Amino acid sequence: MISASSKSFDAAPMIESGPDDDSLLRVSLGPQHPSTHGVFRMNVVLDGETVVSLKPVFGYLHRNHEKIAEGITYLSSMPYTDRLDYICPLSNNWAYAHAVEKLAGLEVPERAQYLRVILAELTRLINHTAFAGFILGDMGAWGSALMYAFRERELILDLFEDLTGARMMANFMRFGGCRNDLPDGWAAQVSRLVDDYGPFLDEMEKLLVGNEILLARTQGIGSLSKETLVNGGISGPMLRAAGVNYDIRKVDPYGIYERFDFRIPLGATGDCYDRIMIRFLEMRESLKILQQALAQLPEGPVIDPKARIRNFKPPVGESYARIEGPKGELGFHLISDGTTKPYRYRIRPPSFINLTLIEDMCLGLDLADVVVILGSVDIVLGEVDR
Amino acid sequence: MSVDLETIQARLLDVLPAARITVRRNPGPAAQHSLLVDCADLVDVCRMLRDTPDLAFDYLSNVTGVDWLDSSMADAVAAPAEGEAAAPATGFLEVIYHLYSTTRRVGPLVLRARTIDRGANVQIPSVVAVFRSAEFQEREIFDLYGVEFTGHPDLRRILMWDGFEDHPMRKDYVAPDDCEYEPTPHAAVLQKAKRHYAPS
Amino acid sequence: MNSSQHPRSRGRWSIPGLGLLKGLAVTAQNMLQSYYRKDRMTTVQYPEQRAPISPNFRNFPFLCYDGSDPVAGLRCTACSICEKECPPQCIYIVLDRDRSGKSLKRPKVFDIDVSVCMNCGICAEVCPFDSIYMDGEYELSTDDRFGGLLFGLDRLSKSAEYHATLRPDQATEVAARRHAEEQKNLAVQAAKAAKLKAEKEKNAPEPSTEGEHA
Amino acid sequence: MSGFDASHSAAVLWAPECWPRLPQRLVEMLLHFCGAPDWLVTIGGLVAAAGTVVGVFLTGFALLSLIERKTLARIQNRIGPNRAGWFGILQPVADGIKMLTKEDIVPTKAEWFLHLLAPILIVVPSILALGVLPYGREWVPVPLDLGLLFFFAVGTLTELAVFMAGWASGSKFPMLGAMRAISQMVSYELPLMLSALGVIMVSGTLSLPGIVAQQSGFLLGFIPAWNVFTPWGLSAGLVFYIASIAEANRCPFDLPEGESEIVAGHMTEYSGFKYALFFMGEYLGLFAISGLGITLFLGGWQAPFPGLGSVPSWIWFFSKLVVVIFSFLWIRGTFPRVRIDQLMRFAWLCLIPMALLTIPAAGIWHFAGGGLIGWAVTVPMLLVPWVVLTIHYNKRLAPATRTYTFADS
Repeated sequence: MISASSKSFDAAPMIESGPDDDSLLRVSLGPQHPSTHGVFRMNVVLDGETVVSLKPVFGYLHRNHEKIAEGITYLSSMPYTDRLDYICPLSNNWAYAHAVEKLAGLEVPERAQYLRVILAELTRLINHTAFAGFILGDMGAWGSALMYAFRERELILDLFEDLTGARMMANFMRFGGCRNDLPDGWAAQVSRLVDDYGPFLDEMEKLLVGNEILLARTQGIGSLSKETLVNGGISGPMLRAAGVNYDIRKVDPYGIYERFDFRIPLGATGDCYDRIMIRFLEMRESLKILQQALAQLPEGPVIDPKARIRNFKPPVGESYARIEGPKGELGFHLISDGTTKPYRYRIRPPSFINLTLIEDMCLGLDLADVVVILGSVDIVLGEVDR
Repeated sequence: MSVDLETIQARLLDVLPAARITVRRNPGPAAQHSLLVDCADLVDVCRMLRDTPDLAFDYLSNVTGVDWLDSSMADAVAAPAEGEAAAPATGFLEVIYHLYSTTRRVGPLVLRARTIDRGANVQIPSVVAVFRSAEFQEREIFDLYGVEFTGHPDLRRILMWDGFEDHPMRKDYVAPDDCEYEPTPHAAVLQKAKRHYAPS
Repeated sequence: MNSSQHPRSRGRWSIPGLGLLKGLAVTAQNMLQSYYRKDRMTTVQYPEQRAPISPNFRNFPFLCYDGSDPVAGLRCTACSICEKECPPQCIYIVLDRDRSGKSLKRPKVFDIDVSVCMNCGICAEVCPFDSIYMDGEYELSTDDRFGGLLFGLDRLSKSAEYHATLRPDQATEVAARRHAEEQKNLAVQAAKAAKLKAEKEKNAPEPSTEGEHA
Repeated sequence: MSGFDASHSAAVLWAPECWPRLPQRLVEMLLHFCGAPDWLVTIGGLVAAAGTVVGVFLTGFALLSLIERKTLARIQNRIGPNRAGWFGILQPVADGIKMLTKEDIVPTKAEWFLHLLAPILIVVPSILALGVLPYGREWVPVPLDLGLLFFFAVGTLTELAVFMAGWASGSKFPMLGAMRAISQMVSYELPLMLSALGVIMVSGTLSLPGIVAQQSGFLLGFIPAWNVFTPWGLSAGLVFYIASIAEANRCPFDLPEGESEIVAGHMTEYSGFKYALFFMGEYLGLFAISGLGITLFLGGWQAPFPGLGSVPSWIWFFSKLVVVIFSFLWIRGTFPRVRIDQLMRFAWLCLIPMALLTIPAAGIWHFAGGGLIGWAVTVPMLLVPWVVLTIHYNKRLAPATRTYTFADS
């Protein structure tokens, strides 16, 4: 395998077509391709079926969310964050609310903090469950794992609908808390779901983890050195699968994560198999956090009564805040000029930056591996292209 | 965990005595102060920050581009120390880097680099050779703001299409008016489109 | 950092094909259970069956009016706060004025382009007059892409009773609050009127314009 | 088979056993009474017999396309098609109408003639192969003496058609699919044929009805004397089963189609009814290869239990067919796809050696006359290589137990 560290950055700019040789086959994988997770495209140069060069092409879903956000109020950007990584809207909500709270120096009441943790961990469950289904689909399993994943995901989405009013486009977190309080019996429903989720994970692991075809397809595929991954800005489960102990919930605790007892699973090789396993293990830790948070959920207001909804103007300044999103480090960089609209609104999208090393991971492997590696990176195009 | 900027500034100046590095204060409650680094020293500073064992800022998390049409606002957000010269009034583009250390678990260390103006002199050296994670982010800033990163291995448009002319995130960008007919209640878009297609 | 072997990782000498057989067992189990276990078949057969709508469910906004007259009872005062806060800018309001140009505190035009609306509910949240709420109706498909998706006042105005069927708790709370405010306003008005009367006996008391959009 | 046998009594003709041959008999009778010459009667009867097979399996194709969707849906906890007609029974009709009314697209860079020929060529060999299978005691549409040879000879045409489709499309993904198809099908044809050799040796005939007849009777009075219940037969049957999945391009060996990787492989540039023909070819091929497997290893139309002689034999054949095809669907609903190099390695390092080993094992079994000696020699002879391969594959697949650490901070 060609390792990333050997790649020279001093080389002449690579043009899109890659190596020039008539014996090579140039294939455009996407934007209309079953396994690009949306409208993503990779210009792949193949020697037989071996990848010689791979250039990702972005922007098919680009809507310049950052520019839109500069023209509307702070609160109005909140629903747009739902549509970044539409698999896990509530994490995005939290990241944005976190950044604005840092910018304006707002406090979040206790109950809202717990609520945020519960929602973020449920979102992590959704994302990792769906991930397991998607990657199996990428490997050609005819959607069984995906349907099981979606079956359980739907239960969580139903809970989201009861709480926030929408399955996916939650728009729930507010600067200084959350929008509304829990409906009756919601917490009990969540704890029932948490109890049922363990058996479901057992079932999924039985279906996937020991499967010889899956082992053969994922082990030893797409691993890079720890140093390369850190240097490439990779974050989230992908980084931890390689054994780098870097989880923002522990490293740079936000919310009330310090209060919970949970562990960070770490892999050793960082190949696609480890990436799948790390996500399974992370879901079990999320269940632990959920159990603790539900047991400790205090009474009280869910939003800081002093927080302004209308005419919200943070003081002049800037803030960069990040959370451990299900896909990796999700950061928001906001610059305020003291008006109701942000001067600069920048998202640090984990999916986008995790793709930085996609070529390094795929070089020398088969076309079929490219699809698996792309699946293991776990991208959502809403976030990649913004 | 926050970082002590004065110490880092001193450490950097020890090794790179010629470098121009100043501390900028963030007036907001976030209090994320930053180091303004001269373009000429940016790559050396980054390499120093990454390779010095007791600094070990090995993780470049985020690269933000900002368009400061009004320089006074830039100074308000990142306030210079007393006696320091104010930013040139012509406006400029700025690139902000957020660095973390995965081993020491500190951060963010905020670096700022500024272009001379918003017109022809928009070059900033690329840090891709030090931090690979800047590769796509710098391309994005080149695409949306028009900052030219010298030494970037593959500086192409990334989000907009290749034939696109302008830089849409700039504050003085004027959106094209040849959009499709969409009757929003505001009718602003409609009127624009009508104006565009009107026989003149 | 404590090291632990994941209990489900594969041993060196397990039988190859065992993982495949386990997978087959899982799918067979799911297939059989799909015939008798409700929680396995989560699909709702839509036109015949409908999933229950939660009170928090939101689709497109509607405007609430009191009483039976959708024009006179409309709570909206055309303050345009929702128009400003609307993220995709899909609300369009024109204030109704009388001949002299004085505000009538009601909208002449209130359009929502639901083809643009993203169902976020921010308009309902920021409304200080309890006027705009999110509807639960979701079967809105139309073959008119432009006109059929532009909701005007006639289509948006819905009664407070409708709101009460949609979200009983919220509606009761709002009604109680509005009633209290009205009482308070009446009291204030009465006090003011009394004060005016007492202070300026000679002037005829003018009808107050402070009265809220009742 | 030659001419009309007037001595056939009406009772035999109307027996359930003979129902599938009714069309043939009726046409023969009709032609005979109309005074047609004998050769015309024969040809007419054969056409009717072929028509019966085509009719049965085209209906089977329509049903299977529905049953496959229904079964996969149930495996995935869905309901499956249930809108077109009761229980979705009209879904194949709806699909057919849709396919027929779709635009037929031929890419500008395609070789239009080969592009047209490929989907036809993929259906024809499957139908030809279906013609020689014995479906019942009385129902062998074309009883060839070299039926097995004919089956394999005709079966290789499918490869040609797949490659033709891929190459003639003049596009990249189909080309990749065609290359995959050639390497895969050539590799898997070998174990397929080699595993059938043992059966030929033991039965001493290439005639498919003969092979079925050889498997008649019951061991110890209740175990059917099918080839699969012998050590060499089990081994060969397994190899045959795996190879037939690959030959039929079914999951987990559906690499030429490789939906998630190369879009639809050789079918990428097809639309409308040509596209539907590929599916028809796939399903008919599935019927043919499963039918052959049943004939070779599962006793063909033989009843599985003693004392069921009154049930028409073709019912047993089709019951077995349903079971085998369900197993294909089940596998499709469970497994991910293998990679091309793994596929090739599996064929050359596992299936072909095992298929070769079954040949001497079948010989020993034949000359030992079954019995204890046969078991004593052939079981270790086949088991040891299976175990060795097991260990080999285990090393490849699980180089070391994965250990995951947990960080507390």
